[in-house]
Amino acid sequence: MPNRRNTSLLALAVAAVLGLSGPAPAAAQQMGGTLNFGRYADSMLLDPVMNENNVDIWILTNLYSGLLRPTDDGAGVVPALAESRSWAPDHLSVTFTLRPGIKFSDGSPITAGDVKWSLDRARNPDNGVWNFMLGSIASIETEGADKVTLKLKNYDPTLEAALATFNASIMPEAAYEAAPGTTEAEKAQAFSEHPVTSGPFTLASWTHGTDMVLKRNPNYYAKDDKGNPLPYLDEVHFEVIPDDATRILKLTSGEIDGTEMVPYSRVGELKKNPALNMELFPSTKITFLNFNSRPTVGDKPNPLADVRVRQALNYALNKEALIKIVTHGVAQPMQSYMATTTPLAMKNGPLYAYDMAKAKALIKEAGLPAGTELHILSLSGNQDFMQIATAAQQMFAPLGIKLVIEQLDKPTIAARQKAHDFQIVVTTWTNDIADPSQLTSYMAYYPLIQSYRGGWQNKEVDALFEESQKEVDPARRAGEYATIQKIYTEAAPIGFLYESPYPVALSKKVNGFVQIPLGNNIFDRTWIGK
Amino acid sequence: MPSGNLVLRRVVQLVPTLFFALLLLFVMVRLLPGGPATAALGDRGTDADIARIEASYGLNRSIAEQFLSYLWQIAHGDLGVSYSLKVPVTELVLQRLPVTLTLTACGSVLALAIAVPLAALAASRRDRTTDLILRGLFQLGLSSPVFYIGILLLTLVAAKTGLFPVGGYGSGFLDNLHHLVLPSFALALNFAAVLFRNLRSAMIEAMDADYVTFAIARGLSPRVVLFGHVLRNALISTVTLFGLNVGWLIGGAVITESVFAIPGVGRLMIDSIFARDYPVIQGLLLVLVLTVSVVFLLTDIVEGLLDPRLNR
Amino acid sequence: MSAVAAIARRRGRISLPLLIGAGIVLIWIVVGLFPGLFAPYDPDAFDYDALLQAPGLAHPFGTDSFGRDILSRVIWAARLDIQIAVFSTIFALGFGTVLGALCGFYGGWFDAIVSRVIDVVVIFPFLVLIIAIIAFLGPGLFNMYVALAAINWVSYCKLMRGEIRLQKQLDYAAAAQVLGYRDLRILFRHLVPNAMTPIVVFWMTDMALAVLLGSSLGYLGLGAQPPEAEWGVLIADGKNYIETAWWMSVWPGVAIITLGFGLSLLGDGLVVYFGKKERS
Amino acid sequence: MERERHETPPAVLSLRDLTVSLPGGAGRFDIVRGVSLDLRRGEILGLVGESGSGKSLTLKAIMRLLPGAMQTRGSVIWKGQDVLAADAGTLRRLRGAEMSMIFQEPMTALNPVLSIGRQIDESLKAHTALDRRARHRRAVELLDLVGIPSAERRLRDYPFRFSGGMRQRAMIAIALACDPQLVLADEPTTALDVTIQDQILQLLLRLRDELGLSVIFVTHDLGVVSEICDRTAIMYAGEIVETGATRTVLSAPLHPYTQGLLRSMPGAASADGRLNAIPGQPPQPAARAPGCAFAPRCAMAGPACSVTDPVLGPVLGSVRAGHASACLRATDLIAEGGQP
Amino acid sequence: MTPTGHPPLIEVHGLAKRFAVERGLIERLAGRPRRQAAALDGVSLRLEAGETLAIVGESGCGKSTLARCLVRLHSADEGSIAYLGHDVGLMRGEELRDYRRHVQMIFQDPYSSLNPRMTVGQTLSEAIVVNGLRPRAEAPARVAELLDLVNLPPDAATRYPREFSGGQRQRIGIARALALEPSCIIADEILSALDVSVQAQIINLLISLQKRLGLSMIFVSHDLRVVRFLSHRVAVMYLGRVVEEGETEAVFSAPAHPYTRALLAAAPEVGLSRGRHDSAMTGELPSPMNLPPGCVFHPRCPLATGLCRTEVPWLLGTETGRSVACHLAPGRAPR
Repeated sequence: MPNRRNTSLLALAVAAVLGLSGPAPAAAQQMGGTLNFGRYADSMLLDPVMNENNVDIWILTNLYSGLLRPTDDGAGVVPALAESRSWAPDHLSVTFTLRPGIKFSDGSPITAGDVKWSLDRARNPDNGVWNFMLGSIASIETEGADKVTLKLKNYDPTLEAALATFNASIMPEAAYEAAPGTTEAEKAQAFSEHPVTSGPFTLASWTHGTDMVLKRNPNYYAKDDKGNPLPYLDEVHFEVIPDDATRILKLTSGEIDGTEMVPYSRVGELKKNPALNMELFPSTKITFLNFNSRPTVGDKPNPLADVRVRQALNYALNKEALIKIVTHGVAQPMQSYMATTTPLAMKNGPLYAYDMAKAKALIKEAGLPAGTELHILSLSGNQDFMQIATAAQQMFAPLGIKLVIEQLDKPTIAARQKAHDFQIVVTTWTNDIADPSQLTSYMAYYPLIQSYRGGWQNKEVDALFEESQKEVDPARRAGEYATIQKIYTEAAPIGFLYESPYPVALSKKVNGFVQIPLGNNIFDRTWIGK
Repeated sequence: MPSGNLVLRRVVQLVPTLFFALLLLFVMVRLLPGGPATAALGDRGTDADIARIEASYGLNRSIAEQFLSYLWQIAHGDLGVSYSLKVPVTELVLQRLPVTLTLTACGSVLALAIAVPLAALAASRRDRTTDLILRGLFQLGLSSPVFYIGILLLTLVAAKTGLFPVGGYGSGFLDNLHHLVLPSFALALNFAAVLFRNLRSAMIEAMDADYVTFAIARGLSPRVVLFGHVLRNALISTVTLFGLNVGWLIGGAVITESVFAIPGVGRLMIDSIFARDYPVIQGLLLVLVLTVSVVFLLTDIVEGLLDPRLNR
Repeated sequence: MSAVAAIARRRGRISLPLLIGAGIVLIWIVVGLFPGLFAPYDPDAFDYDALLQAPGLAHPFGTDSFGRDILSRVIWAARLDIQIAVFSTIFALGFGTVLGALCGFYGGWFDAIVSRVIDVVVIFPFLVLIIAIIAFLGPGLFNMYVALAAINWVSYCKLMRGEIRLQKQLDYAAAAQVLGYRDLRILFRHLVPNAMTPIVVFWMTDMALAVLLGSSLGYLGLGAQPPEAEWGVLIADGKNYIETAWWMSVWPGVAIITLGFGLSLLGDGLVVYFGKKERS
Repeated sequence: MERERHETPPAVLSLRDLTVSLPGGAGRFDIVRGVSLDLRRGEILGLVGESGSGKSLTLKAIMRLLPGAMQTRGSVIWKGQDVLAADAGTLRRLRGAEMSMIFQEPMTALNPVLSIGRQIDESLKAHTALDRRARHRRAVELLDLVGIPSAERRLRDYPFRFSGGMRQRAMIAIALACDPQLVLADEPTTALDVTIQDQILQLLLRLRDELGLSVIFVTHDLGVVSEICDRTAIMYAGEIVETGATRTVLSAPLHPYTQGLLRSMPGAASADGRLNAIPGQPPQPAARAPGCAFAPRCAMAGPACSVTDPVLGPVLGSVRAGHASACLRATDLIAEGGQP
Repeated sequence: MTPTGHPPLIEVHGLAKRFAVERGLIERLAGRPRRQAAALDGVSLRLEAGETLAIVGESGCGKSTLARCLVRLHSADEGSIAYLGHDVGLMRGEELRDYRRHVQMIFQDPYSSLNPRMTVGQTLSEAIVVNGLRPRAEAPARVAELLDLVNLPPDAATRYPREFSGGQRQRIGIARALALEPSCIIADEILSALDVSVQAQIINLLISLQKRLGLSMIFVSHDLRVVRFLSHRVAVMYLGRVVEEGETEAVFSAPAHPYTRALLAAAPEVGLSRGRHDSAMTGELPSPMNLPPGCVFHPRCPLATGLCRTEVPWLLGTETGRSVACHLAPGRAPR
């Protein structure tokens, strides 16, 4: 059941903040200091609305706050700039009340006007690629300096989750409009180089492709459980080091304090390093083989159009072995097309347990001739993908299938997927929003991008998804999702592989860092000990 | 002194060369599969998003139209704005090019510092043990891939001894140089081997030349004979070789940068190709091509200074 | 072999470097042609029970993250790397020398146009251009050959053009003309064979460079595509394990260096060989 | 005109048994064999031979300019000092300052990338204590001496700017920079046209007279020898086969080889309108048979010639002092009148 | 025209050849005219059948250029070459090949004039077979004949040029020229790289060949002694022009042009020790790009008058059958 009462969120918020802080650390949090963090790639555009990439998103959450924020387990939301919200009885409008006295980093107050302006900008269909997330909003009204009401076209069960994502960040209208530039893109560009922020940090300096320095925002609203102002750190210094080995060398030699995207092959070794904390944060990251289910690819018939072939491939994939080889045992087999950290995901155990006999039988049944060639696209330079492709090649061989690997760069793969010119692509996915809808719209729902460009279509799934998007009753929504997942699993439009954690290696002196399942790096409660 | 004629001719020749290079480049990058929008959005981009972004870059126009407006743009000294990094290409280039040039320069200087004295030593001990050992060692150096040497240096020298930083570029001039020691060495090794081979045979040739016999017959000291005659003349071919290899050297710098995580144009180049960041690819290649041309010109001038025969 | 070598040495033409170089290259060619005879294991066979094993009795060079035998992979990779050495140079060699010969012989507007094209190509940083072309064509060995051919013919063309222009000055070329031979006979029967020495020597060096380049591109993921073992790819595979499993990347590196070493020794030896032959 | 002298001054340079050998297939073989010569002050000695006869090597051996692989034995006494035994420092003092060398091809013997002035200057710097201005003055003086017009300007020029004759003059100027007393000239006019050759020969004669130079002049042209040399030594296969006053040697040769050379010159044609060519080829140094090296080509060779090594020495019955031949049958030649 | 009415074997008339000198870009932009170096300037000559004509002169006088023009290695800019009355400059294809068969050349450098990668036999039989003189099967016999003709052993056919001495290589060059059974041989400085004793052997060979085969010969050389010995007539060249031409003995014993005189005076002679004397000729060759006006020899001529500095002297015949290009030549009235 949706929450129909007008709820004061304040009490909840306090509890949440306490909870978020986790078990109280033995040592007292240390204020100040600089954290040096090695990134695998640099951000491109630090605008919540106009950005297109994770590399932006994961920094943006440290620069801006929204009305709400995701919980550390990525499954729910808690208030951020908003103090309380109340849904109208018809579920077609919701009113937020802002915390009192909150300010942007330049000291100007955060007003309801800023909120309306920010959300209007974020849902403008001409702006960026994320506007659909706020697509259910019909209009926004303000009342006084601290009340904002969102009027909806229809009830949207994902709205609160959407308001906790990066593109619903609250930005200062006046400062933004003062930025130079005539088009939205130019303004966003100019402002993002010298932003005025509402999150824990501001941008102190940024050399594109090299390094970026975030500085503490003294006006950040949040406080820790002892009432100390957050964040603890004075500065976060990001250094861009694309080469995995180099990044790790820099960490072990103490040149940096932490790094993300540690290759799984190094996890075991780093775990043994007494100077380091090798963290594996639960994530929504799933890795799978995206199948093209269309009857033909190019002019040739496509064996993958046959559900039995897709199923056979799934049975032939030895997930345990893959997890051992590729992730060195840190991942777990998929139980749905969603990671188990995604709300409403099925958790009934691994799908398509390795069974070569079954796989062979299905292939025989499908009448696939021995020596059939299938092509798999793998992102060049991605070791994990390459290992998966190589392993798949071995695993499909007993079925008489010759898997040809093509290593391509990202735009080429994307272009070929768009042109439906592929059979199998090694793919990963991470949720941006604490809700199954985004992922489902991409993977299972045909109309958006033909089920991840794979061309698989099931009318029932499409109908169920559309229904779920307006479903007021959480239990019924859960039911709809259960059906979708069941149908999807049986049709096997993908090769189910594994879900894997975010491997982050940190120096032992770094405390309180968390990467939530949506990928956001949370630095506002990070502190440096000793 | 080199005649102004040579310089002028080089510069005039450069214009059509640059034009065709640019045209080739412009068409080529646009024929790459996928565009900047697919590069940015990857497999998650919807058709509408992709079309909207490409239109915002003006990529919905014909290639000819795009090329003309690009030419117009460069004529005004504007290299455009990066699609992916969203900053002016000029700014990027000014930021990255000095890094690559410093690396290339350090590599060259190091290569010369290694190759010249050892080539002199080997040439003077022609076909004796010292010469054979040196030739063997440099032959090995010539056959060692830059990336492999880089990895070995990183893990064996930087990580184990802690004397040098593990990749990156640092801040401040001295820190930069400190960061560049190992990369320069990795880059220099191949080049030093090429220089050594060339210089050794050029010196042997000079040693056998009549003018050196004449110099010895005039009772000049061995030092004057070596530096004033043998090396002086042998270096001309080294300068030529240097000019010819600058393109290679920059290529080596690209790989070195990617191994050592140095934020130079090399890495930017690879990133930009993968991001289909047309303005950056074009701008960078334009600048690199200009750099190579300038080096060609400089080597021509230095050759002219070293060898007056070229200026007749 | 040794008897032939002894005779050849006695004739004073074959130097030690030539012999060693030819020996190394020959060994690699034999290994590359018949990898099955030398490799103890199937190079692609996984062994989940022997992941990342250090060199030992069962696996002299150790195993990789899939439990594959490194020695067998290095041996099978020889086939590919020798193929790279030959295929990435042979087209440039053929096209470049013929074009260079024609340019050097006829000169004129044709030569002028080719020279301008060469100007455009050489002004690009070599590797950057290769990477751009491969990005355009897509990664893979075949495309790498195409990219190398598209650029590398320039070196051969320049070299041949210069050589032919030199040879053309010599009296035997004039003699051939006076004897009433047709242009193509003069060019290909008389001038080209005499201009081939530096070309062949350069070819050896170029093959050594091609192995380096091929492995560099393999390392960057632009060259050979797995599962085909290629030394550069093997090094890239092992890069992440350099501190835990050094054997994964060290052996293929040694292989690259030995083949390159052999080829360039061979090139140097040929200089001496041809040089002596011409002097005597 | 042979120079008249009342008494024979002592030799300034004496070669005794100078032998140059090279390592080869089986041990070493000699390419210059037991050359002994005396050179007096102010004398021009012609050293004549065909290519490969060892004349240039002899010259280089005197100044110790041969590559390390070549071994030199015997002695080269310059003013009482054995050059072959001299240490490096002494050698450097001798070279350039006391003895100097001129090469056949000035284009290759002059460093192409250094100006003429610079090349004179470095010689002066190496051997004199003159300051910059004095060295410059001396350089101008030298170019004047060798007859290069507008010397001041030409000093800055590079060798390629000079014509062949001027280049040869420039090289002579460089060689003479530090007033050497001995000049070793290695075919200095072979590459030149006859009119220019004539100029250079006249220059050498003038310099000899003005500076009192002693010159060893290597050439293959008997005409040139006849023109400028006081004495002549004929070399064949690494040995001196005949030596004596130029006029004597050329008008009454006492060695069949010298005779053959003179006869094979056009202008000495036989009755049938053909030249009297010497048959065959000179021997390869590595494949020398015992006996006289010329025997296989010699019309007069007797059985003894292919067994006994002839020794260079005065010929019994020859009236000319200082005329020596290395022929077993030299006396027979006198009988024939020694006519070429 | 010869008195007999027969066209001469080769007649050269007013031949001129200029080589372009590269202009710098600045010069080109400034629109300065193309600079040229004159190698030949109005050369006229005649060669009768069976005759040896020597072309003599110092380096840079154009004698080699003339030789190369005669076999069409260069094409002349002006003037004509006629072979038995046919204009060689207009010959194409088969006609030109036919001409080359009749007029062959021997080159100066015995080291570079043979293809080092072909055996002597290959070199000779190629010349024979390509020109269709013998079927391929008969070529070896003809090769043996040719080798015998130039006094080389029969086993020479299987060997490479590098295995021969300079003199032997020059014999191979002669054999190659003879392979085409020519009526005329152009010998371009063929002795200058050889030792005196070998020169004599080659000269003897030429003389005997000429006798046996009835060859005509144009003998280009700088060696006055050889020229005097070998040729019937001689043409003396200076800076691209013929300055004197006539019967060899007449020219040598009574040179009419001051340059010829200077040349003869400068040549060293055995047994003619002149001691120190003033050089017969002072100064150096002017640049061919910038020829002096009037008589090209006037800057070096001890006798030059005002006329010589302005007027080009024509090559005019004298009653003794000699042609001289000098205003001061005997029998010419000074204008």
